[in-house]
Amino acid sequence: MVNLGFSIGDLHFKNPVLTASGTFGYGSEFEDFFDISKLGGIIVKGTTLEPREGNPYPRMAETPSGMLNAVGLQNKGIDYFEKVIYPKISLYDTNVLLNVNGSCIDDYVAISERANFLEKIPAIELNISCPNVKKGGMIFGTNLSSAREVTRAVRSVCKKKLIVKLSPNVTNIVDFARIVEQEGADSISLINTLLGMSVDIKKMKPALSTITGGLSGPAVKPVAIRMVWQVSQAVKIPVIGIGGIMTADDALEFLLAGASAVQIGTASFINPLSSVQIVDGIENYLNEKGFSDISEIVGYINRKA
Amino acid sequence: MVNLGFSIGDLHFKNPVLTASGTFGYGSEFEDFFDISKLGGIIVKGTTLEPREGNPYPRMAETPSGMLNAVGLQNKGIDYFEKVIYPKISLYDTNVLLNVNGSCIDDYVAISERANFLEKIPAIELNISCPNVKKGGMIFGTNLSSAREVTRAVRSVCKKKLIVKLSPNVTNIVDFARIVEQEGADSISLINTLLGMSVDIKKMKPALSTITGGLSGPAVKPVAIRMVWQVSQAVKIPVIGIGGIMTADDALEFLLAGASAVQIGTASFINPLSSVQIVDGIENYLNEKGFSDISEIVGYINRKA
Amino acid sequence: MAKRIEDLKVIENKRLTNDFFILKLLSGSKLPDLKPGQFAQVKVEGSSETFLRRPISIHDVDFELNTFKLLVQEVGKGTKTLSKLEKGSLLNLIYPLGNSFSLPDKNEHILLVGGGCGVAPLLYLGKYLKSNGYTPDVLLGFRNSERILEYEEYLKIGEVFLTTEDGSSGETGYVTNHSVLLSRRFDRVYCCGPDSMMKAIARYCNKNNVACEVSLENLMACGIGACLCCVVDTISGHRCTCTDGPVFNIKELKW
Amino acid sequence: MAKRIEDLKVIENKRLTNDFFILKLLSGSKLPDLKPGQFAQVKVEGSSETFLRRPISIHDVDFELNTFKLLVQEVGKGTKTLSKLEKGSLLNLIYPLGNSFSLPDKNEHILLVGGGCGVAPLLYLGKYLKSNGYTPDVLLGFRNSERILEYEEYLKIGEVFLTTEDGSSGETGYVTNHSVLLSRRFDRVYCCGPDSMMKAIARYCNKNNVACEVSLENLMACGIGACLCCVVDTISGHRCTCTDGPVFNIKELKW
Ligand SMILES: Cc1cc2nc3c(=O)[nH]c(=O)nc-3n(C[C@H](O)[C@H](O)[C@H](O)COP(=O)(O)OP(=O)(O)OC[C@H]3O[C@@H](n4cnc5c(N)ncnc54)[C@H](O)[C@@H]3O)c2cc1C
Ligand SMILES: Cc1cc2nc3c(=O)[nH]c(=O)nc-3n(C[C@H](O)[C@H](O)[C@H](O)COP(=O)(O)OP(=O)(O)OC[C@H]3O[C@@H](n4cnc5c(N)ncnc54)[C@H](O)[C@@H]3O)c2cc1C
Ligand SMILES: Cc1cc2nc3c(=O)[nH]c(=O)nc-3n(C[C@H](O)[C@H](O)[C@H](O)COP(=O)(O)O)c2cc1C
Ligand SMILES: Cc1cc2nc3c(=O)[nH]c(=O)nc-3n(C[C@H](O)[C@H](O)[C@H](O)COP(=O)(O)O)c2cc1C
Ligand code: FES
Ligand code: FES
Repeated sequence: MVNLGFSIGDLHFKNPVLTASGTFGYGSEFEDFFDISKLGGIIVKGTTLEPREGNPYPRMAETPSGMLNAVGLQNKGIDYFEKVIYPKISLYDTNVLLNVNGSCIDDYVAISERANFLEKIPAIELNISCPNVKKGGMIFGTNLSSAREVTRAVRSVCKKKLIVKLSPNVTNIVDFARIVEQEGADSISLINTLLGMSVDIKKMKPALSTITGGLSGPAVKPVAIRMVWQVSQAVKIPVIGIGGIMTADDALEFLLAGASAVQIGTASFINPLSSVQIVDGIENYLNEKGFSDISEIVGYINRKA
Repeated sequence: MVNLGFSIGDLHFKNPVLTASGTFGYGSEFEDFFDISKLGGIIVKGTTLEPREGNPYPRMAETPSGMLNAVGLQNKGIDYFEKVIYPKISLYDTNVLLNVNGSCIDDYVAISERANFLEKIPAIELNISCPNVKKGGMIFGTNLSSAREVTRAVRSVCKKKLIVKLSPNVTNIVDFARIVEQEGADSISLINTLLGMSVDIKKMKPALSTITGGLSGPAVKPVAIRMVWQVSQAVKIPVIGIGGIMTADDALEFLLAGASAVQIGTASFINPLSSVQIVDGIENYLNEKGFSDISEIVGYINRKA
Repeated sequence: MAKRIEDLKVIENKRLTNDFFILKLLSGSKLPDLKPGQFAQVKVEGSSETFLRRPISIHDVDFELNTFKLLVQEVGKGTKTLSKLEKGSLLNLIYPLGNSFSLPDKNEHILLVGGGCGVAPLLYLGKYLKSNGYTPDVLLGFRNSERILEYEEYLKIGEVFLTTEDGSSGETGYVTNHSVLLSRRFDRVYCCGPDSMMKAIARYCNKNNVACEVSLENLMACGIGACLCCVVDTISGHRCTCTDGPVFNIKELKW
Repeated sequence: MAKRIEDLKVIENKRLTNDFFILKLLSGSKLPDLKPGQFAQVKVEGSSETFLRRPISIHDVDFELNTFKLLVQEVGKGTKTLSKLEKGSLLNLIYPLGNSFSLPDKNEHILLVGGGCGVAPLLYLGKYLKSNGYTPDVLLGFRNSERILEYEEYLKIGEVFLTTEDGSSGETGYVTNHSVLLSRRFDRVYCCGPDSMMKAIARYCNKNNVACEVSLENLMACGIGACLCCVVDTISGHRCTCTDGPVFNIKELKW
């Protein structure tokens, strides 16, 4: 039996496979397919203080080995989450994490405070990298002092483990990682979507109502692995790799490059079973290669360098 | 008959399809397949003052809808180019452009001065965005003041048209575009490759000898279109779009988003005829849509906004 | 009904017209309770240009043989690949997805209206209504007589009225021009087709105070309510076509 | 010889062993002058995971019928898709690519050494030599007797010596362990196989002052000298396997 567990501080995850925010709904959408509790964790939809309608349709475009989305944080707000979603979701025997979003620092702080009262939520993921909202989101994740400020403000109120989710749309990802680590983040997750765009040449107009949107899927995987590799060498806190992971082989690339865990996003749209199959695939790999603990392969490619 | 021509200042191109540096050799590699003179232009391999061996093998990895390369500007140097390549290549009845590279500003200046003597080369493309060399390259393209300095220095000696090729690995591409325009660039080309990475999970080591490399191919297309759209609205000089163009439909996305012309890169590896087929495809589209001049569709998506 | 992900066997791939074909699929186990209006998310294998699944309606079901049909129009890369599927190959589906048409009240006079590939969900709906004691009228619109789909099948359901844009069969024009809309009084209309057609029918129904449900098409990534990409504007805000739809009462829509 | 890009017809797809198969391709026009050692860049259609072409050696040629063969080992996504190609389907190739084995001097005693899928270019080379008046010896190495490829074909060329790693046929061990290397004196060796095998043979040849050419495998993007991805370290610096190779004299290599 290999040990697949990993930890953020004293918070234990039974395996290193989580589902990425905005791609797994609230878990219930996938209950027909498999037992959600088999996952290391699930990160729920991006949540804001107030309900949001998101961006106008069309919000999605298919691209080579990927997709663009411009959902724009549609959600029913933290009140609804607390009343309707939380009671159901806290029954899962796995870590359920809240992905928190805001238009300004006060929003982020307020929602993080609310999260403190949700006993069964052991950690929040601070999304400073959503490319699909006019205010907030990626603006925090692409400016060093804003990233510092919002992390500091949230850290000062947040009693949960704090994961900060970084934007890949920056010149130097390591700078952002170091800053959020300095400000007390317990973990870093990356990448959120790359800012992209697609044109409908028949209609001669942008494919998305918002013109630009967030690129996800296998297309972004090489960029994501590169950033995970850079960041994991620069910080001491665990790094969670995200971006284009479709199979266990993909997940293993991230782990070998330095990620302590991974999140599965777009893959769940194409194969709803992918996350749980990746758990099994990682276990098989460790068995075949003769490792007994997942930590033995984390950052393996750097060891011999 | 539709007019496919476009111009950079007084330099005319017969059509808006060029081949991207480093992906089309010196043209002769493709002579068996089609008549090179049918293209709007060809941009030769990245050239440096001294011969270079480039990076160790392996230098290539396939990725979803794309590839990583770490060639690292292997070339035989400007002397060899002048003596052996130039006489042959100047026979093509199309614009042949030199892609110039250096480790420091002096290098860039020296090679640009040499280019002044090459009568049949009407323009140079200043590559400040190669991610695969330790010195120079992308370092210039990801730092605003370096980008300014090198453009200024080259502009002051360069008697040819000057195209500056930008790196996509930056937070704000528009800043770079504005700066090189201010410093006298006649045109901007983008994008060069995205910095990416891939891991060989069987061998448990990076797929490339250099660990990271440059991502090209359809995977990067949405990012490239987005940047072309942003830049073409911010500058007055013509923008040349590059990144993942495989078909005329892809090229048209760039043109509609604001590119005055395009470069075909990785596509030529898979279909050596792609560049010339794209010329035809663009012409067909204009005919079908009832346009008589390519300029009518450049930036079309912005006109109605 | 629980959604499932399953490899189904293609037991028939029949070309109907130049661009329409029918796939008949066999399940290895007992079919779930498929309802009219529901759809499947179809994985297009071996096509480097289709990354996401493609939503396709349930066209006809045989619960005894555990088979059902998809009626597909070849419009792009994915549907082209599907059109080439050989008998015996496997097709991976997530199904059944979405809500379904609501059943009419007793004794209502019903009209099914379909155009182009919008006829897909209406055949199963018609058969379902028929087996529940209704005899709906059917109004179908096509571009020309060569593009008429499955006319005989609809004849089994009820009286069939036709329009073609060029007048090569039935009345000339769009479905909304058909005289039956004036000559008969309907209590309920079920409609599926191009947006413009559904909107026109919605106007007719609103004007004449006829209950009306339409089945919407929309760009989908997941098809199961997880991505929120497939929204439609309703009087209660953005709703997902894949879970709150694809069938909507026109009173809910901001049309 | 001019390179061309062409859709060739698959007229046979024959499974040899568990993981090897042969594709026989028919050209619609007269074949170009294919030389032993040359290869083709094969486009793998309908595979979403193979973006680049795959380099495969010319295995055997029939200039009269305008057909040639590829001997392929199924190792990954691309070759798996190729293994499923049906008779009659089209395969897009860029060919002929690369240099070729150089012809021996008169009266030289020649040995062909191949291992695993490295036997692919050697069959055509052997037949070519034979038709030019040579009778080369052939030394082939496989993992076990079940993995022996095309033994009968090589018998037509000359005397064939075998090794298997498990001793199930021929001598036990690697090709470099075979007694013929001691018992006979060769003037020239042509070798293709796994790197480790080629390096061992190169050592043997260097030691015994035997001329030797090897055919290298390498990761390729373009196959035509345009990308500079496929370099190998030679005494004159980085050279492209696709244009300066795939055949190299071992004296040029930094082995
Ligand atoms: C609930 C639902 C049920 C459907 N039922 C059927 C059916 O029974 N039979 C049938 O033939 N088609 C049906 N469709 C439409 C079908 O999903 C699209 O035609 C298909 O996805 C196109 O795929 P493609 O790869 O061939 O085209 P692409 O190459 O992806 O695109 C070709 C064109 O089709 C448009 N398109 C792509 N996806 C969709 C989509 N999801 N909805 C509408 N337009 C789209 C594109 O904008 C483009 O103009 C249904 C759609 C939905 C949402
Ligand atoms: C000049 C030349 C001639 C060749 N001739 C033949 C031949 O006649 N028959 C044959 O079966 N194979 C031949 N090969 C090897 C063949 O190209 C690879 O096996 C093939 O590209 C693998 O594709 P795949 O998609 O199946 O594997 P992938 O899924 O891409 O990879 C599977 C494994 O194969 C390795 N691999 C991938 N590409 C290559 C490559 N170009 N060279 C070596 N290893 C690779 C990968 O590293 C990986 O470990 C030749 C290669 C070269 C360079
Ligand atoms: C439709 C969609 C919605 C998303 N919504 C959110 C969100 O609400 N919050 C967030 O932090 N990330 C969101 N993301 C980003 C993903 O969590 C993930 O970082 C990204 O998609 C890259 O991973 P992938 O390539 O595996 O999908 C969303 C992505 C998609 C495709
Ligand atoms: C193998 C390879 C070598 C390249 N060499 C150069 C180079 O020497 N100079 C340069 O400016 N860009 C170079 N590039 C970048 C391309 O010109 C182009 O900007 C990039 O590949 C994106 O376009 P594509 O997706 O169409 O390939 C190279 C790209 C590849 C794949
Ligand atoms: S398609 Fe994902 S929510 Fe409807
Ligand atoms: S594969 Fe491109 S140069 Fe050899």
